[in-house]
Amino acid sequence: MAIEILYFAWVREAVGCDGETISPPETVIVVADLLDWLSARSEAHGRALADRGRLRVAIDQGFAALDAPISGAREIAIFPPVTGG
Amino acid sequence: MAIEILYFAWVREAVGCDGETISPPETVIVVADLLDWLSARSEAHGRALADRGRLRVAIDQGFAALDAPISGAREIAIFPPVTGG
Amino acid sequence: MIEVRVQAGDFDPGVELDRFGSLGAGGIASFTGLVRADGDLVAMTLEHYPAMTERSLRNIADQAAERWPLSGIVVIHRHGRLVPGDRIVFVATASSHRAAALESCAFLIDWLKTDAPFWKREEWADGRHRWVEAKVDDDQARQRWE
Amino acid sequence: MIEVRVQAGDFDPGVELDRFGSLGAGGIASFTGLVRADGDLVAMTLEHYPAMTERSLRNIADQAAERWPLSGIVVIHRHGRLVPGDRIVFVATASSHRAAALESCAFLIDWLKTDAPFWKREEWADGRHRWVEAKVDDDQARQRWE
Repeated sequence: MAIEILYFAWVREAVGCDGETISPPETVIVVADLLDWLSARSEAHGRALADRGRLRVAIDQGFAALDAPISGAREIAIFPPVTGG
Repeated sequence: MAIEILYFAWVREAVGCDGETISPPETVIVVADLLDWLSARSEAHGRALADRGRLRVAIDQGFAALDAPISGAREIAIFPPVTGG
Repeated sequence: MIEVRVQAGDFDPGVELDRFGSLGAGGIASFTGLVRADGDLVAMTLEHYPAMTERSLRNIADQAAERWPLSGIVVIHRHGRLVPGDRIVFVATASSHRAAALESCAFLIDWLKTDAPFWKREEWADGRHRWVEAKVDDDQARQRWE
Repeated sequence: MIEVRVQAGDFDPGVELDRFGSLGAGGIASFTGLVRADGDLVAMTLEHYPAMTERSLRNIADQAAERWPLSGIVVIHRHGRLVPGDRIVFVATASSHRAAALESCAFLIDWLKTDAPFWKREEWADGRHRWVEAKVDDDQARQRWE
């Protein structure tokens, strides 16, 4: 099924777009797999997603860990640690 | 030397006046002596000043303990524990 | 900026907070104490010791200024007769560190409760009146800052 | 009363605090976060994740309501471009216990810093811009509530 990917803050700037609609293969099971798969899409993706320690992920608007399964997700957001407040 | 005594809150109501000017004898050395001496002035004084645990004292606008000397004091206030804020 | 006021009239927390806006601090904490809407409570009269009050508030504010990096402190305490919902006390602190602003605000109100010469007298609907008793809790709250 | 707002426009802390006056609580604590007047900082732009933001603020407010006996919680967070001195965030809590109001206010702002999807981008006088890095301090501040 198609998943909406969203990028925020410097991740958005580094990837070069706000988001994209993707249909990853079945081998992409957890968040970490998704980051690997997205990294291969372009050099910009590769650079933006290289340092996992500087990334946070939300699945359907809830924070998710690297080992969280993405099965059934409609929207996955990738962004730096938040800095609001 | 004359000392101005001030009463506040229920101590004021129990004594029956806002304050009075006194000239205690030289045997009145510390705060506790003063309370004893004032207690003897009237029945109302005696009742108002009976329970030392419920009284606080300030000498010249600074909190003072029962064993604080009153020598040189110009104004001594006697009142319940504070309840502002 | 350290400002201490003892007054019968009301104050406006919004105006006080706005004045902090120009200090350039990153955070402003405030605490407003009000007369509780407590069943049949009709009014509360705050008696104080005028010659000592402002001095004691200033002393408490100075202590906060020594402990935390604050760019502003405001302490306002009312006296006289107040009714439920009326504001009694206001403390606000400004700092570039949010923890400093919040902690010093808690410190100020805890110290006010035990060190400022105010006494509250409650009037109830049945005509009784009662001097509020000091709370052991308040002494404990103050002691955690020692 | 739990109220959460995410908005581009400014808000008025005084108006928010006044609305609490009618709740009958004894104490109201508030924290206002502002853009610091920090040397050559020209502006700060707050980006956020609209679909997630309000939900995460509401979740944080609900957690505060579970932990403390509060009669009111207001959380307001702005987004968009702000200049030094502008208000960014406001949290206020009302309770009959002053410690509950002050602690929950600290809790809310600590959690906002780590759990609300906002990102700050600074613009400097020399034309540089910089995404603010998350602080280890903030994670530690949040962890003390676990």
